[in-house]
Amino acid sequence: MTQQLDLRRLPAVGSFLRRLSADRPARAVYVALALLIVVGWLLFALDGGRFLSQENIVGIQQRSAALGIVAVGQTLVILAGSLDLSVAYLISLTTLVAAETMGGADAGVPVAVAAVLAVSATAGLVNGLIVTRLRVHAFIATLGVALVIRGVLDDRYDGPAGSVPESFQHLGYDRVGPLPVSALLWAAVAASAWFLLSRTRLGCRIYAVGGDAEVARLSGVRGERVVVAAHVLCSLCAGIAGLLLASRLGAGAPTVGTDGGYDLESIAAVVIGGTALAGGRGGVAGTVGGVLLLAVLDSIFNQLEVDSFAKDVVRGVVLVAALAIHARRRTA
Amino acid sequence: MRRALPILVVLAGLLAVIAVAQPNFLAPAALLAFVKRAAPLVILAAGQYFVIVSGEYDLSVGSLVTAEVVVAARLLDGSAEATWPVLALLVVLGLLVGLVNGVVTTLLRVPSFISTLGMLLILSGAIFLWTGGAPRGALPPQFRELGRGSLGPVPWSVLVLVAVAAGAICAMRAGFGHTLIAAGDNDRAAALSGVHVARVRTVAFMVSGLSAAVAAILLGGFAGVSAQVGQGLEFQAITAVVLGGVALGGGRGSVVAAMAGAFTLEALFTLLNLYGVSGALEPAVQGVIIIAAVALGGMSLPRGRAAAAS
Amino acid sequence: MHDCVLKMTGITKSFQGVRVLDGVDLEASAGEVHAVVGENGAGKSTLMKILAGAHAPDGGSVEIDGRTVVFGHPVQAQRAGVAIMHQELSLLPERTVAENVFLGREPVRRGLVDRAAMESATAELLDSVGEESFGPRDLVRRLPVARRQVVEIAKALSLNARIVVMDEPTAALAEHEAELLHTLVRRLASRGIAILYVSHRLREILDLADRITVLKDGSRVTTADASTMDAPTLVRLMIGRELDSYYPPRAAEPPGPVKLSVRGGGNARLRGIDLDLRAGEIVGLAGLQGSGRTELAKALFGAAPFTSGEMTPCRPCSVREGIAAGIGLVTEDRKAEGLLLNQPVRDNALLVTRATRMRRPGIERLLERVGLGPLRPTQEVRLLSGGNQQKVVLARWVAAAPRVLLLDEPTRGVDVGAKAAIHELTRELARDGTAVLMISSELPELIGMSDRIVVLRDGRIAGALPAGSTEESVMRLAAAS
Amino acid sequence: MRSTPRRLLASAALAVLTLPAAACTSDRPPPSASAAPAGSGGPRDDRGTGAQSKFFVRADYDAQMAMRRARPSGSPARPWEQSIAPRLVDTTRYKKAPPYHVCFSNAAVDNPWRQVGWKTMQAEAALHEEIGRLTALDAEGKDDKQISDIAELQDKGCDVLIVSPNTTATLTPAVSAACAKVPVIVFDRGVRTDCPVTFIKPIGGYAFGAEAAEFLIGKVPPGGKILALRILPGVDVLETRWSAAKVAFDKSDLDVVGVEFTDGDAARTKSIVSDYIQRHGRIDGVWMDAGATAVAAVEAFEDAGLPVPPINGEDQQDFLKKWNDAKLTAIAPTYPTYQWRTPVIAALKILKGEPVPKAWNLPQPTITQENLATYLKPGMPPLHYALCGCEDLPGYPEKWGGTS
Repeated sequence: MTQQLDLRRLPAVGSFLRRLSADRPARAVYVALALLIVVGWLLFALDGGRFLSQENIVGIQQRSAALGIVAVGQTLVILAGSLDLSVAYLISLTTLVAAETMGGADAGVPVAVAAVLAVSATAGLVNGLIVTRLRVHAFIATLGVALVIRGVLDDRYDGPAGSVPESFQHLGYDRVGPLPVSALLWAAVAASAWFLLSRTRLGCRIYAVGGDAEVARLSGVRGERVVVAAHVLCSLCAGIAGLLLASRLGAGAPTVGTDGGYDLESIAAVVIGGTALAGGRGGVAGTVGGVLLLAVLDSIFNQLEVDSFAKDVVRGVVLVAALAIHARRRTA
Repeated sequence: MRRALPILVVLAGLLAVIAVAQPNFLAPAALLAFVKRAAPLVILAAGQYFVIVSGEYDLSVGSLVTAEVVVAARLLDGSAEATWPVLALLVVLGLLVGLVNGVVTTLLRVPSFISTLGMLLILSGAIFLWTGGAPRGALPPQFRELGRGSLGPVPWSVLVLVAVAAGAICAMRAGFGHTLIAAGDNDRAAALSGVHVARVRTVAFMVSGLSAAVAAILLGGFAGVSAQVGQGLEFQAITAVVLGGVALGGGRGSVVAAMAGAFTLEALFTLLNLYGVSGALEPAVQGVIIIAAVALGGMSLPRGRAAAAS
Repeated sequence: MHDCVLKMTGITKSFQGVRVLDGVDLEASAGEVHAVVGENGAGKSTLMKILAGAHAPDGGSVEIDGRTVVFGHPVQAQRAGVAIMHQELSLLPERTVAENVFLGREPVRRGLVDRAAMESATAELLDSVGEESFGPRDLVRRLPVARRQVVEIAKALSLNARIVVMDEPTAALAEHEAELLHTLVRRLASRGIAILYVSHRLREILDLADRITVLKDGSRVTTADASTMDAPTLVRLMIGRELDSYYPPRAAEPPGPVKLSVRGGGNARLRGIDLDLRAGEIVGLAGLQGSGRTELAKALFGAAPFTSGEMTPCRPCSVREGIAAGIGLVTEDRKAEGLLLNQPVRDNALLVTRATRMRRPGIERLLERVGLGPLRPTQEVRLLSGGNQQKVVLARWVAAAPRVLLLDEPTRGVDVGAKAAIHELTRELARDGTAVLMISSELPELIGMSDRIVVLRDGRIAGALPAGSTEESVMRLAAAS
Repeated sequence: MRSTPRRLLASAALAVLTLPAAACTSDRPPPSASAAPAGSGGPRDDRGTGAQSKFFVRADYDAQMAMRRARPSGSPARPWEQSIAPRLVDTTRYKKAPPYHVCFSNAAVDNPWRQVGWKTMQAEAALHEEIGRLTALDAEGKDDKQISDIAELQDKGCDVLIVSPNTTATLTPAVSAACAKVPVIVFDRGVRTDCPVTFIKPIGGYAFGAEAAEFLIGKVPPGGKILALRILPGVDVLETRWSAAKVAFDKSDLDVVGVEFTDGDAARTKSIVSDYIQRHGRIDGVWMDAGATAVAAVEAFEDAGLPVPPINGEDQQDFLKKWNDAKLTAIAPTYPTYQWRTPVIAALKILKGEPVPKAWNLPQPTITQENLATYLKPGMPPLHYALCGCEDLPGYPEKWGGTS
């Protein structure tokens, strides 16, 4: 009978897609992405390139993997009604932890991965506890933690350090057909986060706490734990991105996170994907779309050899326009 | 004033510690030099305060400062004649950027974190697109007088700071200030009492833009044209304001406290430098102190309110 | 009816020294619809909140199925089988129906949320209450308000609640929507659930309830079978006192010129409003919750303007135009729409005059005028008592010397002394030539204060009554259908 | 009301927190990046220059010191084609018929030096008809993006790949991978592989740092107080400059009173110099690892009403103009932007099968009082680099932001 009910209420076709985008706002970003791909294809054709060439597709994936992983983590904290500005420095720190622990030896890889995850989980825990226990606004709390990590970096490192064994570099460079391993890693992280949000209690509670902390409390949800968990998961994502970058770079680099602008760019990708900055609405599907949108934009910029300053202008306009459109759709 | 008391106590303490390490610090000349150095950040913090107390953020001030300096250099190109018109233009540019920030935030309902982040990207890109990647031209001595010169023993920038501070305090005491705080505290109630919430918030962004213009004139004057002049100033300004006990989310805190917060931050830099915590560990100490300050500030608030603010 | 599920005995509760409940007894049996009625401030909501674990009682005991229970948190009450449907719905609009129903108790299989189980269980729950217009995967945001209540009910059912508390469930519903809800309530009762039903709509109570408990001033007046009751009796029991004499005397002179006039005013919630407010006159606006009283006040003020019809001095007024034309509104929800909680008294009291750049009166004299003379203007408003907070809001409008003042529940949550002061002030303003429209759910107050009473029902004006009308006549107009 | 004492308490706590934070860090050994303690009471080693940078490589240092005295081959009028002690490698296997598709992976164009260089390279490429197309990707200072860019360029049908790496260590794997497919030319910063056909660079950072330090040692009387200003730690090309200067200062009688990081920020530089003037009464010489903020340092002395001590800058016009106008005792070692022309020239040589030096060391002129006038170019923007070698290129000076 239940089956019948489901069939009656939801057409079987599209039900999977619909569930995938439990965050409906994600649709807008995919429409935009599709349009951009068409535009890109046209521009490439005019410019004498092939947009859908394997190289370009691989390039788009390679460029978006690290940002994508961080943005997935950022999605979790933003959905929970918080924010993380410390990811960029944390990424730098974790590349160094990874490369130094490995020290170029294969044997070091498992230890290094464990160390990176431990370091990043600790950072997330600290972020989460400062936000919930000390009740410091997430903006200031994570900015403060970012400064602390920066101090550690400045104090201990003055350039790339450590080295990553060949075996670990497969993570950053290998690919399966048109799919780079890094993109598969990103896909795995995104899928896990999607799974977490839609299929675990923690996921449901992240939405609840971000949506209305009081309603969540009345339903017996312990909001503080949820926020801390979201911060830990976000930092773990930053740690994974750090591992990926370490494997790409072959070493740890104290500025790779900030050079990449992973803090503000990940937030931008999340909100372009339709997740509300205030929390409680949105999801990973939108974020993946947001990251891909930025990556396709980059790919077009690359093909047209656009000046980096013009890129910034376009990115700024895209960001504001995307949010204005989301705001309109909300009220319409 | 009462709300500014805690941060003033901290500031006095820091200045005392600096004076212990460097006894001549409290001499008028050294103190004036300190105020002169702090002036741009204090002015930016005052501007940022208006935005924060109305319940928003302005992340665009740093790149606006850079843009202003670069525009001035390119337009003036080392010649003095156009100094006054260009100064006026910089002020207009600052107001205009604030206006756009405000309109996008209030009318298009884009969260200010994002609208001003977008503005940051647009400004830093557009300005170098215009100058071809690096600053061009130069700032003539006449332009630089405000940031570099002094009237008798008192640097011009200190006088500008005094004027800005007086203006900010007056504005906050006037009807505008009260409606601004009202909008930040409870925008619904304010709107139902006849406050034009969108307008006062937009004006707050314009004040912030204006403060960035003034800070740019002082910074450009102090050190000349550079592409890095505004880097990171937005976070410093926000930090200073929050350090002054002003709550993110709006409606709480005074402009005097925000400016005192900026002085405190500058004093902290000086102190760390003086004790040899130069470079490396400075950010770490800064980070810990900011979190601690805000956490302690939050302790005196009732539970519910502080939880809502996070 | 013999299966007593709930037994509350001698419940006592005070807030800041004011006794809100005084030894109240209440019991409910399985399968019973037990209505709790009383005027505003009679203590109904507090009693229900104690039952739901949101407040702890100062004295008395709660027994469920014969066992004494003590709740420290709403979740404990839920576990014990008590579900409450709040006046303000506690749902997450961005989540699906199923997610809301199972929030905090998501079914888990092998460590994962079993969505299929959750959705099919929700579907069954919806089915069992005959709900077909939406499914478990729909977003709550997309549902009309009436349907959201069904979600709350489904949630209560999913808790296997033995006792369901419904606090004014039909307040925001139109007539036909309320009918649907009644069907639902009966169905729940037929499953053996005890339902505590709080409502102001007497007719619906008489139709729906098996037993009725009447509260007055924090005490129980009676509990009786609904079949033995009729509306006049109920009203008499609820009010149960002579019209108090402490209301300030009405104006001696006839009202002055029309200060505000509406003809055929309508919008999404209102239809065909014809209304004149005259200088020196206090018009009482009566109506059940959800009848459109607040909406009318906001339409007159310009916060949610009329979209059709004619209005002078301006139509459609924006808030600022309204204020400029001399219209003021004291909102119903003081905290959300009235006060700047973190600001001092002075800034709150001068907000309107500052925002509209009117000439400002001296703060001392202003506070004196509204009876806040001894208060320091620098004191933060959030630290004041409810009565003083309300006086601060009033001061804001007194400062603006409005020609028309709209008061939406001006004495809600205010102690007796402050109430009298507010009444006095209101009459004084009228005497000085202000046209006053006063909304109140407390009929004695409305009747005591008003020179004329306009009754609203379902967004329309149901009729007008002269000064000194009886509560029964007002109720009859307001509740008739 | 109740909150006031608590706030005071909070402030007091904050003050207490601040003190030990400052106090307990004051006796730390200076951080590895050799930032010397600035406080007069702080501990310091004999020279105040701190520990030697871990970037210091003795052999490279010695090689560069030798090159400073060497005579480059080729025409002195075209220094970008000159090379010092070239060891030519055969390139006939790369020989191809034009038109050529030249690809360039650029680390960034985020500072004036790279801006001038990039414009110079574009102009150089435009000179040659054999170059059918120049495809350039800007990594915007991101290592990860540059790695992707290099991979992407390999598939764009490039005949030769020029790389200006963002960092040395991290770009090595990507460059190694590219070597297998196309001839690679690396310039400015190197990579840790010798697979590129040629690596182009001026003599290098040690030479820069030593040149400036030796000038100060010559001009400042013994015992004079030197302030060393560095942009930021950890950048190899800058670390080498300081480490060579440190070697020189350690051997001298000069007292290095401070080594400070300026972040390349003019305002910060000026503040730091003012602080040192105030703290030490006078500063007798200023060493800088880059010229961008030299003018700000000079102004700090001017604003304090003091004569400007011997100082070094770089070949940026604002410094040269200041030097000339204020009659400074100064020197400007350079890291010439004309090196951006060389990779294009090298690319053509390689594709034509002509031999190129494996390590193409360009001469690295120093601007002194004697030749200052030749490098002073009124009409060029203040941040223009005099040694762009671009004066003979089409579009000069407008393309570089100047006026003729």
